[in-house]
Amino acid sequence: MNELEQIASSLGLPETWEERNGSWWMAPASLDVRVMAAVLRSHEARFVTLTAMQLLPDERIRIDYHWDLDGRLLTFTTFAVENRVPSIVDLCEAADWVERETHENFSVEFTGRPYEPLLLRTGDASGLQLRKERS
Amino acid sequence: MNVWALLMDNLRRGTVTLRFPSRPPTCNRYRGLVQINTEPCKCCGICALVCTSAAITMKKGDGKYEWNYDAGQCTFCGRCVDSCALKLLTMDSTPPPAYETSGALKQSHTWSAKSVAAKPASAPNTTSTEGKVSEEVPR
Amino acid sequence: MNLTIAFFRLLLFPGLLFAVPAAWFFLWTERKTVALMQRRIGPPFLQPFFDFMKLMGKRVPRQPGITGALMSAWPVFAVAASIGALSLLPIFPLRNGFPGDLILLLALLELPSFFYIAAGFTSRSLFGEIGSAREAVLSISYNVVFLIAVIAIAVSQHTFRLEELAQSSGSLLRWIGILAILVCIPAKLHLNPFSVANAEQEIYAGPMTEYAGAGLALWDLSHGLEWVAMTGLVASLALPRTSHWWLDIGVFLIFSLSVVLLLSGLAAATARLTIDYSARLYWRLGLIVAVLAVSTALLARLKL
Amino acid sequence: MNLWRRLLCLCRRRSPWLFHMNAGSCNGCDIELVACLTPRYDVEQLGIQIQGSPRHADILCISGPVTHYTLNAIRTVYGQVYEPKAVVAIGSCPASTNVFIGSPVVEGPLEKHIPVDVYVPGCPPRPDALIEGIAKAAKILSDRRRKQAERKPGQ
Amino acid sequence: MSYRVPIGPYHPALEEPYKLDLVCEGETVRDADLHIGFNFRGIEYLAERRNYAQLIALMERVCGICSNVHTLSICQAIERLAGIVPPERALYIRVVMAELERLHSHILWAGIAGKVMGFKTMFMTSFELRENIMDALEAISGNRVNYAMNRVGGVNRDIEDPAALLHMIDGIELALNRSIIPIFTKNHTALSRCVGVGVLTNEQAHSLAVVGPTARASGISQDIRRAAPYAAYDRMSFDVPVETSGDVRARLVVRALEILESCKILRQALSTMPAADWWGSKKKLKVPAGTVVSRIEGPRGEVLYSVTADGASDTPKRVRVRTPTYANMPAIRTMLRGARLADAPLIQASIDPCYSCTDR
Repeated sequence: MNELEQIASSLGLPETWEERNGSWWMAPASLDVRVMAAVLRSHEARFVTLTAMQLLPDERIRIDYHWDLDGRLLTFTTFAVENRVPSIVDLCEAADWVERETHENFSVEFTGRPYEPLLLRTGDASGLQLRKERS
Repeated sequence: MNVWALLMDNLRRGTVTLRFPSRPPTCNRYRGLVQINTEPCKCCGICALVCTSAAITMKKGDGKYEWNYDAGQCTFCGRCVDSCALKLLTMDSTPPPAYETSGALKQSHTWSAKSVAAKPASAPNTTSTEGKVSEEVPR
Repeated sequence: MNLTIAFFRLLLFPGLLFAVPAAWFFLWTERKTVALMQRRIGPPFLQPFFDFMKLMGKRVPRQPGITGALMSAWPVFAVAASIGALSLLPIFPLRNGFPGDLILLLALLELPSFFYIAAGFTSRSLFGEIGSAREAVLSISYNVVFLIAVIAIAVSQHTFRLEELAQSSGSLLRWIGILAILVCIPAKLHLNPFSVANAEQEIYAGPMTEYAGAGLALWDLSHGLEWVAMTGLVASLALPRTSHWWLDIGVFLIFSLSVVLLLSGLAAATARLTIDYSARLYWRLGLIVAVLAVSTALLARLKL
Repeated sequence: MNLWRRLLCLCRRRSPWLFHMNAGSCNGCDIELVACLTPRYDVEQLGIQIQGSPRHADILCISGPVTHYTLNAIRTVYGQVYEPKAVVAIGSCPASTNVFIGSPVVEGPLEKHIPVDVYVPGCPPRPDALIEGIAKAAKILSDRRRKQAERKPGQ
Repeated sequence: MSYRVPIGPYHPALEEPYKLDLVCEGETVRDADLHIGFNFRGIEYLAERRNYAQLIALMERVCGICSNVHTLSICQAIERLAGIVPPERALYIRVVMAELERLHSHILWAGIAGKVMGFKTMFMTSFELRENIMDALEAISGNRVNYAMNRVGGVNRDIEDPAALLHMIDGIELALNRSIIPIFTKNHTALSRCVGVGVLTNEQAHSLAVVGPTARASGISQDIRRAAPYAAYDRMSFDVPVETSGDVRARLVVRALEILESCKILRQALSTMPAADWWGSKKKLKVPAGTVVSRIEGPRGEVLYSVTADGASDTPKRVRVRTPTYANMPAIRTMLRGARLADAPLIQASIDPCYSCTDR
């Protein structure tokens, strides 16, 4: 378990890990996504996916980063500051597709990366919005 | 066993194909078309609530209950049969027949609310399927 | 070889009237054998005929891009070439062919694959071009073995007349030549280890992708006729000549059928090879057969 | 000429070639159609073959709830299959968008876009039900005139 | 000169529509780019408008081959959120259904790989063998493909006669060891199509974060059933086959060994299954607010479900589905670089793609 504390300390986060429903959650007040990606890649963690959700209309989009550290599922919860999140594509190649899909579903701006339409959504303006205002 | 031995073995064991008109038997748990025994039904609507593809729709109006079932819309998942409290829905154990005009397998039953209140839940009698079920499976 | 006999052979016995049903029969045998080897029932007996007639009945609209005059001519040429090759086979009727008819037979056997390649390019579909390029590479590689084997047999018998070839007694070199021809047949007929040109999974139907209706029917027919022509060539080279003509035909049919069964078994037992692997295989095989055949032929020639 | 017409109709019924199109299906129906080729059902006994290109096919088998991105592909392929042709809708999805009812990306039942001849209900239908549907479509196909008047969708 | 070969939406080698544009020079592929989205049905959009009973039937239709994977994962997620523990026998039945589905999915893949390789006989033999499993599945659940076995808090049906199932499993294992595995791994023509084709090295597999048999064939020993056991997997003893060469043959061998492992697990599950009640909780489902993540090991790899509920309405607020093919598909581009055009369909089939899973 010390590896988890190691990660939390190297990220300089005051919060502690919380084990809930079989996986480890961390909801830091402010989190530099790129530092998180670099630290976890150095720990040989595997990037599983990121979940974007918007529970109430015109509320900030919440993004959960899921990582798999040899069997344990770690989830970092962050919020997109005015729809803008730094991209981690150059650090972790596996995040490419899911960032493009989240951009199309929630029009969240992943800064610092090129965009081609991932899912064949050329017709629709910015894809099928899962945002609450749209539906 | 290499490929040639497999081929010779196949030739020796003969074919396993079913000649066209005959079909493999279905077990009694097979989930085919949904049938309803309308007599004791109190139109609680749980089957319409549980149906994920809106195949079953119920209407209650001025003493009349109406139960509509569209086989084209149905996904044969069996949730309605399991969730019916009075166990009035059953599923055919034979595969539904192919049909040519859309909506051919639609079923709709209307019965008056009074008949339900008067008669206790007697033995399920033969259901009157007014809906047009397409003709016998062509052989 | 006057005109009437030529027409008789072209239209009646080894030609049209016998060849087309034989082609359908061979196609049916191949599909049925493969099916039975996979524990399936397989198609009914008249299936190739049904396929042919149904395709004839299709209404193919005249689109300039797809059904140009040249494009619909290729299958007709292919069928004609195969029937021409068939009529030259030294089987039943008056058997005095002309000197050098073996060379004409080889030419007519090569024409269908040439038309196949041309059809791929004229159909202007990308998959047609890829299929034709593959067919060209494949025909270069298997023709080396095929032509050398036939020439070696001809040289060892000092004759290019099919008639004398059919009569002469078997020698070791003759059997090696026949074996080499048998090895080339799967590539020529697009059978499974070398069904690279019309690889359904990779490039749709290769050169025949754009064909539909009558064109496709004729291509299937020419494929069947190639079956009959190749097995006929092998049978006429390998079989001893008997006195009665009907015995000849019976032995010819039985031998061709056994060749078909053998090749269908090979088709069922192997996966499809890639184009470069099969080309390498034939070139390696080709060199051995070439050296062997030419050297024995020359030795035989020098000794006499 | 009646004999020629009857012969053509017989051959059309005995050699129906299929082209399968997946219009956004969950591949349950596609695998059941592939299972029809296999030894236990073996559609080749009816002369049925699954062809690689729509030009070679007579019957167009479509499965899936016609998603927005496969709609124009369906229309073009329907045009590429030459007359006389038939359309078989496999499973409940093309008949009525099945469980995906209400999704903005699903373009509704197939009959809104191309005329459908035979519906095979089921999610997924069993391979033997599929073969029965295709055999029915082959029978319909054989009665069609060679010069098919272009049928309007939904007829 | 290089030209673009579109292995287009509708191609005989593809079971489902997706576009693979190959940039080739002659017969070798230089680069490939993928276009997906043809099977996009907006399931995550629909999931927010279905109540918990309908949600499970909807999630079953995400993919036709691994339908049980999706229902099991969503049921486990909701059970963790609502704090419901299914009865012991229901956990065992879930393990049996999951392994039966892995059996038929892997044998299906062996058949499709044989078909794409041009090896029609192995396609027919594999599917003939698979029919036995489909009959067993239909006998248990009533439908060959969508079993509708899982329910929040338990299962819908019981497995009445495990003896017939055990007999079928012995038949499957015998046939596999006798004909399918030896032929696929020793036949020269099949080997020439599989060895050294579509190689994914260990580093590439790590950086692309591939999952399931594709990762295990490139030397990454990763299996959610052992790392984070769910249902009754912690009471099963099985080992995880790993190959290191990372080509199509390695994936074939890994899947073949996994089939044999599944048979082993099925025998253990069926023999030690407790004879308790399997229906589970009867009271109405009450889902509190919160977010839960549940992962299981599907035939193609790790499936992740993230369910968020707000505790008030009876429909979930957000259901996120991350399917294994979504992680494996970008790896196709690296495998295709430098491959032969003839091998492109086989390489994209070797990761056992399921596009309806990818597009949701």
